[in-house]
Parts: sequence; structure tokens; C-alpha cells
Amino acid sequence: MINIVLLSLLVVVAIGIIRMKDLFAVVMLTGIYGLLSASFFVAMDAVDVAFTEAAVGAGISTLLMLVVITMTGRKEKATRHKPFAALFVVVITGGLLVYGTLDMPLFGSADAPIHNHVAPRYLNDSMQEIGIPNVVTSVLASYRAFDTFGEVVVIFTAGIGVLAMLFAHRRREEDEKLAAINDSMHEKHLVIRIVTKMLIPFILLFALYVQFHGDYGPGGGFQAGVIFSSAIVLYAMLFGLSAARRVVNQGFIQLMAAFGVLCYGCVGIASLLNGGNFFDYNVLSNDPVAGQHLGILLIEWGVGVTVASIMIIIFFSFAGRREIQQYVEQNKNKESV
Amino acid sequence: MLIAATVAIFIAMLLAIFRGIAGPTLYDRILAVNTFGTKTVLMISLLGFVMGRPEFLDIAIVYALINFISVIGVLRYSDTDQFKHTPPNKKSEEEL
Amino acid sequence: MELLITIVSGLFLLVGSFLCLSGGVGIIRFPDFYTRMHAVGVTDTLGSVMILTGLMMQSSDLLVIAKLIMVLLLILLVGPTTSHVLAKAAFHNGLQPKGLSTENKHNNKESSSSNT
Amino acid sequence: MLIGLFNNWVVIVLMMSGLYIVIAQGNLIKKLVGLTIFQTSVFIFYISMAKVSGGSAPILDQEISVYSNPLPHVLILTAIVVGIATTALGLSLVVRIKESYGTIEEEEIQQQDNLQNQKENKVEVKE
Repeated sequence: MINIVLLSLLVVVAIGIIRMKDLFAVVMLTGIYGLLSASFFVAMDAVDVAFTEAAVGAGISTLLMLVVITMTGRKEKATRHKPFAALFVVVITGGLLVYGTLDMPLFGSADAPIHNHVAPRYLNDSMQEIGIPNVVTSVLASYRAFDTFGEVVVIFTAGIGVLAMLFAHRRREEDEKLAAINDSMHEKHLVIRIVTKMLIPFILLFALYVQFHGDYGPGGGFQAGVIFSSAIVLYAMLFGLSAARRVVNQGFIQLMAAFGVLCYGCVGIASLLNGGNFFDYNVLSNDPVAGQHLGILLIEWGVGVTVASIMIIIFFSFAGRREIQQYVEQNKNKESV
Repeated sequence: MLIAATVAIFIAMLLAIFRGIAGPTLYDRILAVNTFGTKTVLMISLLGFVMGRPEFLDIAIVYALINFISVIGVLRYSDTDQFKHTPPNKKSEEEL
Repeated sequence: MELLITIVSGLFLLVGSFLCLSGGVGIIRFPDFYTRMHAVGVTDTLGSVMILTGLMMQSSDLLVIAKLIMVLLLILLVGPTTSHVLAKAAFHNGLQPKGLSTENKHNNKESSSSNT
Repeated sequence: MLIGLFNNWVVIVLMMSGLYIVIAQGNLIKKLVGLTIFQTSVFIFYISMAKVSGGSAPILDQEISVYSNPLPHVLILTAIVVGIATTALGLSLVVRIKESYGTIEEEEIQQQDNLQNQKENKVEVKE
């Protein structure tokens, strides 16, 4: 019942997004969309997924889109031609897909094919084999560790891509001028600065809790990384990018991003050297379960470090690009005056 | 009673969505997102109790935090700079 | 005793959901941004306090209560702050409350267009 | 039947909304939002397949016997973070396009490209 209500709300928001021409409103609705889908994931028992979607969909992605909108302009231009062709394609594809769903297993049925292959083994044996109660973490970090390694490498690569696209070397005096602009901008937000100062240590601590409590409850490296980076992002937004760069050095954070992937890969190689398969943690310690614990701890740590660094790098790149654009524009204005 | 509270929160969420879609000003939308976030926090807490496993309240904490961060971010990037600098023909009177 | 707790927590939940609902009606029905923000900002905070307190009474686990208190503190800290900042930002950027004379609005618009 | 397949149909509606935005609307940021909607519909599809009615979240506990399927959760969890990373890459492309073309509307970019091509062709003919 809950899922029907939530899904209907999602459809309403999606239609709203289609009809909006104001990109700012679109981004706001995307934030609502992320929150809604995350509540849907909670209702569907996927607590870990909801955790991630909450931190990513409602937080970081909304912010990134907003930063980009401030750089590229807010209004969407109306398209001149009528979208009949697109509508035709969409309706045909949708009709075919609906026809395809008629053979799908019904929602919630316990004998659907998906529940009959590896899932029972994960649920029944993971407590003996891995020894941690959160099955999602044990599948993520142990049974399918190689898969997760690939995902981490993809995130790393995307971060490098963003850096390659947007990195701009700035001179020191420009940096100071930009910092001056920013400082004057923040004087008026006194209340929010104080509240933020109270909250940031709490957010960082909470990120560490999520990182290390991931074995027993919802959480893990991916979520912790995003939460940790959002604390830094908050700091950068309120106290200026230059101040944030002094806290988290750009070179250091790039090093950490690579270090996380390296840490992950080294666990696999260590298990190879100890005579097991790649990412077979049983051989890491005398006791297989203790080996699993050690392996999962190290891997989650690597994931968390990489994700946090990459998210911070991405935000710094976008915000830095924006500041440079502002600087150039201001100089232009001065010249024209 | 839990179910009643959940339904009430759902209705409040729906109303917030309508305000988010209708606008008309930028700040109305930010307000809609903000209340929607608070409602989501409440709903996650309630859902935990309705489904009988209330130990997943970590998610509600994350929601409250992220909601704060995103609202601050939205204000930071809409308050200053670009949206003020847009020439008046781009910005209708209502949209201010 | 058990019955009493159930009744009291039910009452808290009811009052909380009533407050949330009235805030929701306010956000739809009120005429301009400031009144809407007033409706939502006030009822949201109190409503969440009520609902979370009601939930606290129903749970027996200490950890769950501790987490609920954390959520409660966060909402108490964050809700008023965001309302304050929102109203301030809106006012600074020249959004006029409805009911101020339309001439005033006109002047404001002209001055802003001459600036840019 | 109606309720049993409702989730799938909503997934299709959301997916087609995303597809429609990507095909029909010219603004590049809007297209990226459309991709996000499309992506989220896939997430919803996976997660609703994993649900077992009467089941609970796959975090083992002595008192609970029926759990939802953990495997789709794992796949989607990583997919969400990869999704934001790739979206960020797309957004950085949009920023660069704006810097070199001065617009992020597809049609205007196309026009500028056509003009550029025509110029190049003329130069070649003259030579």
C-alpha cells in the first residue's frame, strides 16, 4: 500500500519535471524526487540503498546541478518543433514494455526466480561464512568484492575525468582576491555559520560511525564517503573555497583518492600471495571468519576514502571553475566601466 | 495511531509537492523542498515503527543532515551572484 | 501503566500529525511566501517534536530512543535555522510581502532594472 | 494482478518520462535530469523485484525468518554512487560546452557547428 502511494507521488513529480521550463525549479523537483525514491527504498526494505540515495540523490547531485545552473543560465528555451516523433517513440516503447511485464512475477511473490538462485545461500550461510549480520555488506565486500572493485575504479575514473575537464590552475593573487570576495559575502550569514560550526564535527563523526558500523546496521564505505564529503562541501559553501582548500589540500585529496583504490586492490593481492583466490579473505588470518572481518574492514575503508575524496574533488572542481568565471566576469565589468 | 500519523504525513508531503511544482517564487520551491525533507525524516521514523524494525533510524539522521546541507547549498547558490545578475528580461516579476 | 503510555503516545502522535497537516494546508492556501513560511516553519518543528516524542514512548530499546533524541535535536537545531535564513535571503533579494502597496513593488522593480 | 504489476508499470512510466526528456527537450542540463530519472526508474525496478511480501530488511536477526533479497540491493547501492560520478562527468562536459559555444541548447550548438562547417568548406573551395 505504501509503495503505491509513494510511486504515484514519484509519477506526479516526474510529470512536473517534464513540464517545467525553469531549470532551477527542475533541480528543486529533482531533490524532491531523490527524497521520494529514497523513502520508497525504505518501504521496500532496502535500507542500505535508501541510505545511499538519501546522501547522493537529495544532497550532492542537487548541489552539483545547482552550481552548474549558476554557470550556464537558468532558463530553458522552448523548442520550436512539436515533439510528436518523440512522443510516438516513447508510447510505442512503453507499450511494448507493458506487454513484456505481463509475464513478470507478481510483486512480492516469494517464489519468483530471483529469489531461488544465489539469494538463499547468502541469507542462510553468510552468518557462518562471513560472520556479520548485514547481508548486504557481506555480499558487497566479500562475495562480490571483485564487482565492487570495478565500481570503485569507475568512480575513480569519473573523478579523474571531471578533474581533466575542469581543472584550472590559478595564481596566488587571484586566489586572495577571490577569497576577499567570498569573505564579504559571508558576513551576513552569522546564524548559519554558528550552526554549521556546531554541526560539522557531528557530521564527520557520524560519517565515521556509518563507516565502521556498516557490518551491523545499514551503512558502509559508499555511504560514509558521501556523508564525509558533504561535511567538507558544507564547509566550502559557507567559508569559501579557499578556506576549504586550506583544510583539505587539493594534492592531498587527489593522493587519497588513488590511495583508496590502491588499498582495495592490495587486499586482493595480499589474499593471492597468501595462497587464496583474488579477494578470498579466508586466508588473511588463521581463522577464516577473522580473515573475512579484516578483509571487509580494509575494503570498506578503501571504498570510503576513495568515494569521499572523489566527491570532494568533483565539488571543488565545479566550484573552482565557477569562481574563476566570476573573477573573469568581474574584471570585464571593471574594464567596461 | 501509527498508521494515522503516516497517512497524515503522506498528505502533508503531497501538499508540499504541489507547492514545489506551483512555485511561483524561487523561495517557495526551496521552502517546499525543506518541508518535504522534514516530512521525509518523520515518515522514515514512522515507517520503521510500522514495519516493526525501528533500529534503522540512522537513515532519518542522515536525512535531517542532508536536508540541512542541501537547503544551505541552494540558498548559497541562489542568494548571491548569478540570479541577481540576470538581466530583468530573463526574470519575470513573479520569479524574483 | 502500559495503557496510559499507549494513550499518551497516541495523543502525541495525533497532535503531531494534526500540526503537520495544518502546516501542509497552510503551505497551499496562504497568499504569499512569508505567510506560507510562517505556517510551515512553526508547525513543522513542533509537529516533529510531538511525533518523535510519541515514538519515543512506544519504543523499549534504549538505542532507538537515543537515536530518536538525536533526530529530535537535529530538527530543533536545523528547522528554525533554515527558516530564518530563507526569510532573510528572500527579504534581502527584494521579495515583497503581499499587501504592501503595488506602487512600492513597482519602484523596487524599476530601481533594480536600472542597476543592472 | 493490477496491484501485483503496478510497480512495473510505474517503472515504465518513469522510464518513458526520462526517455522523453532526453529525446524531445533540447537543454543539455534537462537531458541530464532526464537521464537521472531514467536511472532511478531502473533502481526502483530492481528494488521492487527484491521485495518479498512479509519480509524484512536483510540484516540478520534471531527473531526474523523472512528477508528480502539482498543481491539487488548490493547492485543498486554501487550503481547509485557510480551514477552520481558519471552525472558529474556529464555536467562537467556541459560546463565546457557552455564555455566554448556560449549556449547549452542543442539546436543552437548544431547551428553553430553547421556554420563552422560551411565556412571551412568555402575556404577549401577558394584554395
